[in-house]
Amino acid sequence: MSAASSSWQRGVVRADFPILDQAVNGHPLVYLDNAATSQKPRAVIEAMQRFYERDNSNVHRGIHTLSHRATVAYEGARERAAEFLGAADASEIIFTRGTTEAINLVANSWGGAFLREGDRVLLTEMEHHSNLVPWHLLAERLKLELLHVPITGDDGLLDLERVDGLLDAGVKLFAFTHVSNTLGTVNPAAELCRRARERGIITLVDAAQSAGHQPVNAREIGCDFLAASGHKLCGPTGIGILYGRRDLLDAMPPFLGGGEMILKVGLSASTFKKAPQRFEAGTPPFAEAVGLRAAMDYLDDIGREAIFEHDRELARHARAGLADLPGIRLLGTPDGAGIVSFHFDEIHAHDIVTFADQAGIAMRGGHHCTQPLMTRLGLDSTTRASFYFYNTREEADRLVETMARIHKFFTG
Amino acid sequence: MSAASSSWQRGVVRADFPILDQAVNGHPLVYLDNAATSQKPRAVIEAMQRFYERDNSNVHRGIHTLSHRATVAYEGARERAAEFLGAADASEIIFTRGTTEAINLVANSWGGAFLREGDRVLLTEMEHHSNLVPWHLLAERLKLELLHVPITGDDGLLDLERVDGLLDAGVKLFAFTHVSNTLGTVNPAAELCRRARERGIITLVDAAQSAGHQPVNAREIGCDFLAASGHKLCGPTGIGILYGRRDLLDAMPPFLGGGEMILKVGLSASTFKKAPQRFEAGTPPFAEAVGLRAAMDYLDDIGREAIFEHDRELARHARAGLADLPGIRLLGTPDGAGIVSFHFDEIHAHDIVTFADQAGIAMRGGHHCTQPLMTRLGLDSTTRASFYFYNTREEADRLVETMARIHKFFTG
Amino acid sequence: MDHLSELYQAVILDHNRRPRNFGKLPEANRVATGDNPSCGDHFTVYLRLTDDRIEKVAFDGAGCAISKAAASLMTVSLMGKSVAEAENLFREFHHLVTTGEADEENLSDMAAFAGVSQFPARIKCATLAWHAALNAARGTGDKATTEEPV
Amino acid sequence: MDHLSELYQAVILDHNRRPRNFGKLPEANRVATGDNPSCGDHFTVYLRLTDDRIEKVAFDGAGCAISKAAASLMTVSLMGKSVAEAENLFREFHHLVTTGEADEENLSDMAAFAGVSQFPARIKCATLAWHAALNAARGTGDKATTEEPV
Ligand SMILES: Cc1ncc(COP(=O)(O)O)c(C=O)c1O
Ligand SMILES: Cc1ncc(COP(=O)(O)O)c(C=O)c1O
Repeated sequence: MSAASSSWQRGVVRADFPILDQAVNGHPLVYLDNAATSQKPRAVIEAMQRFYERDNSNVHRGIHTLSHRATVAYEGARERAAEFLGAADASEIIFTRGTTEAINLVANSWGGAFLREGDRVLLTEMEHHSNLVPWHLLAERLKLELLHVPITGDDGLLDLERVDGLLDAGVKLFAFTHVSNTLGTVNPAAELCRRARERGIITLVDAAQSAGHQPVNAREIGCDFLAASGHKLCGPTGIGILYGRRDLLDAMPPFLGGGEMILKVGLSASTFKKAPQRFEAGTPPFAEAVGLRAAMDYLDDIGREAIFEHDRELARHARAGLADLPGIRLLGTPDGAGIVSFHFDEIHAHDIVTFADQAGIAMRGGHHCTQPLMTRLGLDSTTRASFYFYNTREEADRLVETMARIHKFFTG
Repeated sequence: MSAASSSWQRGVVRADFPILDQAVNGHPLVYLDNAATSQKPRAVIEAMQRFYERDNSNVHRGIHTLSHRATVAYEGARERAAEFLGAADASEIIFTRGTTEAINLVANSWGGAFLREGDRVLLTEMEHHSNLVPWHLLAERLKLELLHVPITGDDGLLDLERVDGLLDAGVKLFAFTHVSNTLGTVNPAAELCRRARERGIITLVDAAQSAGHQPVNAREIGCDFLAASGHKLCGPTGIGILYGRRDLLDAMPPFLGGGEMILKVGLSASTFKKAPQRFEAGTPPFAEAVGLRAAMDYLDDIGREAIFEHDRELARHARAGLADLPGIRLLGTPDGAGIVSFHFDEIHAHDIVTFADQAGIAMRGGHHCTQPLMTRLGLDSTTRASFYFYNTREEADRLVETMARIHKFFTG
Repeated sequence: MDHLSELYQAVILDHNRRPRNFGKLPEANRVATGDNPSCGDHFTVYLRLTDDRIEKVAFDGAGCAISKAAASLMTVSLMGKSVAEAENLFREFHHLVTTGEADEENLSDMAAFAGVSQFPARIKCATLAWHAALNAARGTGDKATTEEPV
Repeated sequence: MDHLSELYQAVILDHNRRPRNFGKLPEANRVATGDNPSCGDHFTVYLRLTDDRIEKVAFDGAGCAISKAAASLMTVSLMGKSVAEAENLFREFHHLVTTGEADEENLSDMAAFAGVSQFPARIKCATLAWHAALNAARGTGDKATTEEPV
């Protein structure tokens, strides 16, 4: 591991996160709900604060000094995002509210223009609702058929042997998650995109769980679209990123209409700018872009390889400890990302989460916005611990001890 | 005027705005670009900072302590917004990215479900692109016809005598701006909504320019929908508000699909929650909601009546001074809001704005996202000064002096 | 762990482990379901209603300890009540779980749910089966979800 | 006001007030327009091109002092140039307005635009007519807008 990673393991990075330094229900906070949203380092909070205190002004439309500063900051964030996600050019980066809006943008704009009745869209059984519902809505409107790559079992791996056959069944678009938010499965995105590309099938990668946790390079993955959320990668809420291949974006009709995205507006018709402006109607989240940029700098300073190794090492450690508890059902594989999901036969996830919260541990229990996956696993809910680089081995130990106590409390 | 207003005139409120205390191009900043975006008081910046440092967690999905705090903060902001805009209930408030997304939501969801080929939508000649382009896109998709209430001339008033006739021409929806961002015209929203309501026509009020500048009460106005942007009312970017009458919202299909807005998701179909959740797919801008709430509190502490009087008083004062300059064409009426737009025969708005910026004055020149209005006025662009409660009479004087100097520079 | 033992009182743990009136009710003439979409809890409540009186009540489904015990204790307390009495009892129960204040005489064993008021995120759990039961009793046939305003 | 007098040099104010080659060109065989959607500036550039040489050039339209003077000075400098020379000249001009550094011999009067580099928001203005002219010369017929990548 790099020098950086060993220093953050000694707790240096924790000092960058004011929120971690608090007691919850009388215990030091152990924040293990990172798959829902990450915490923010001081550098991100202060970048936005500084922006509001010195440079705030609407972007693009103005030529006075503050407006110019704001525009430079906003477009600088776009360039940084292009680099962060491996886009060929900043014009391939569209700022959205988050992953959800990014996927809806593709479904509405690309899907609305290029899909026809009877066309098929391939998803997987492990998708987040945000990569299911937009396609449900589109399928209903256009009468599309949705197919799903199955998972192999509790290990939560995609059944790769089924992929080619499904792709060959007349599929036009293949949208899948890079990392499962429930199981931690890391899907072989480049391999999946290669198979789709060979067949001329457009791909969308939901990188909500990967972009801040491991190196993600859209060109290396070879996808056509990729979506991510700022708030899950140490950035603010209210901003997300859609990467889209330039030639695809240029061929797509607008998504929302409004200021900033037009060339000429008459009373009854309008013409539109090129990407990315075409897809950014209205005042964009420019202060959030400043925060997001600080977050990307912060993460790359630590190094996303190191983060990935750290997260999954904690997850493996927690897994090993949890495996000894009676009646536990561990989901996903030890090779996954820093996410551990599990189920106790006789204890409901909500009771576990409430109990853990009383011990200062923040976790999530429920379907994690993956109801079809739950159905597939025959479960209503799981309990999930999701790690990030500021979590420690001691925190993973506290998780295991607390789960042991809970088990005793409810069954003993 | 209230005690509050006299104290902020003595410069007390200025101290709340760190950004105003700076020199631009060697001169104290005079920020007169408030119609594009407002500046943020320390209370707003710090509310978000505090949230990120203590309570940050994703909303709704979690039951641990931080998640509960974040949910209470987010839903508390919704209740505050309901009060701020005169909604009957918090469930009538949907958080969007801004006015633009709010109008697109209505166009797509309500318009998509309830408008049919040949239906007519009434707009006005003074609309912002954000209240034009969504209707252009919808009109093209559904083959609607768009009508426009004309303005009477340079005074920029709606031709009220034409409204009834236009409404009677088979109009299903009437969408208009409360205050013109280019001219400062304050439209008689309640009267316009009354006329529409008598005919069973649905109304949408674009309150982007009014919500932070004067008391705005959706129930008193009697509109069906009302849209506003946080960043124009001392709040952060990345958040806006759509007010919608509960019974209308309940009948509307989803806009975007994703997490948070569903009841049940299967592999190929989903069912949806009621409003407002149905319209808030994905992680919402919850930290921004905390900032927005602080902004609403801040504004109502000062009092929106007082703000309105202050803004328009400065505009009247500036108008009176500018009127003496040779070759100037003043647009709008002295009875308008705190916005002054003007044009010099021989000097282009961009040259004026660049010159003013060198004197530390931030203004805007261009079409202000109202191209059809520009066409109607026979102009390519205007120069616009827009005031807010932290601006002073001295700043209005500096504007007038600087315009006099510019005029001499280019023509003398 | 004080709050916790208040939340998970012995009677709650007991009803969670051995829920009463659990299962279908073949002679039911009113049925309604209750869902909590955020955690997947789901219950069905079966009523035998005669002349506005609840003669028999049962439930099945799955959920957390709080929601299951609340459903179980509810079935015990509803047996033999009129619909109006059921509505009143729910009002008291709702008051209890939101404020922690109980009128113990009416609520009897259900007073054990006072601790829920310390856990605002769990109030939905305690009331889920109740919403279903009242929908069934009122004959509205609506599906209760925790997303509906209480 | 130092930066300002650098930006608005006498030659620029003069070309703004009395633009050269302003108006349509009836004998033009190439025409292209340039728009700046954010401020409404719009110009049309007319070229008479013979054997890859610009024999005549004119423009009309409306815009700010910078864009209008730049268009006017451009027409003067393009007269008689080959398309390749025009492309080179634009590269130098672009270098000038973005960096402030000039090779005065080629640019002659256009060196007055060095001050634009201090006003990044105005670079678009200075180059608008140039984009239209080059589109016309290349015969791509595209509409130039300031939104296109340079
Ligand atoms: C009247 C009016 N409507 C709509 C908008 C769009 O608001 P936003 O860009 O915040 O979506 C604006 C501001 O630019 C406006 O002035
Ligand atoms: C895999 C995955 N996709 C999509 C989303 C949606 O992201 P957001 O809510 O930020 O739009 C999430 C997070 O909730 C996720 O984990």
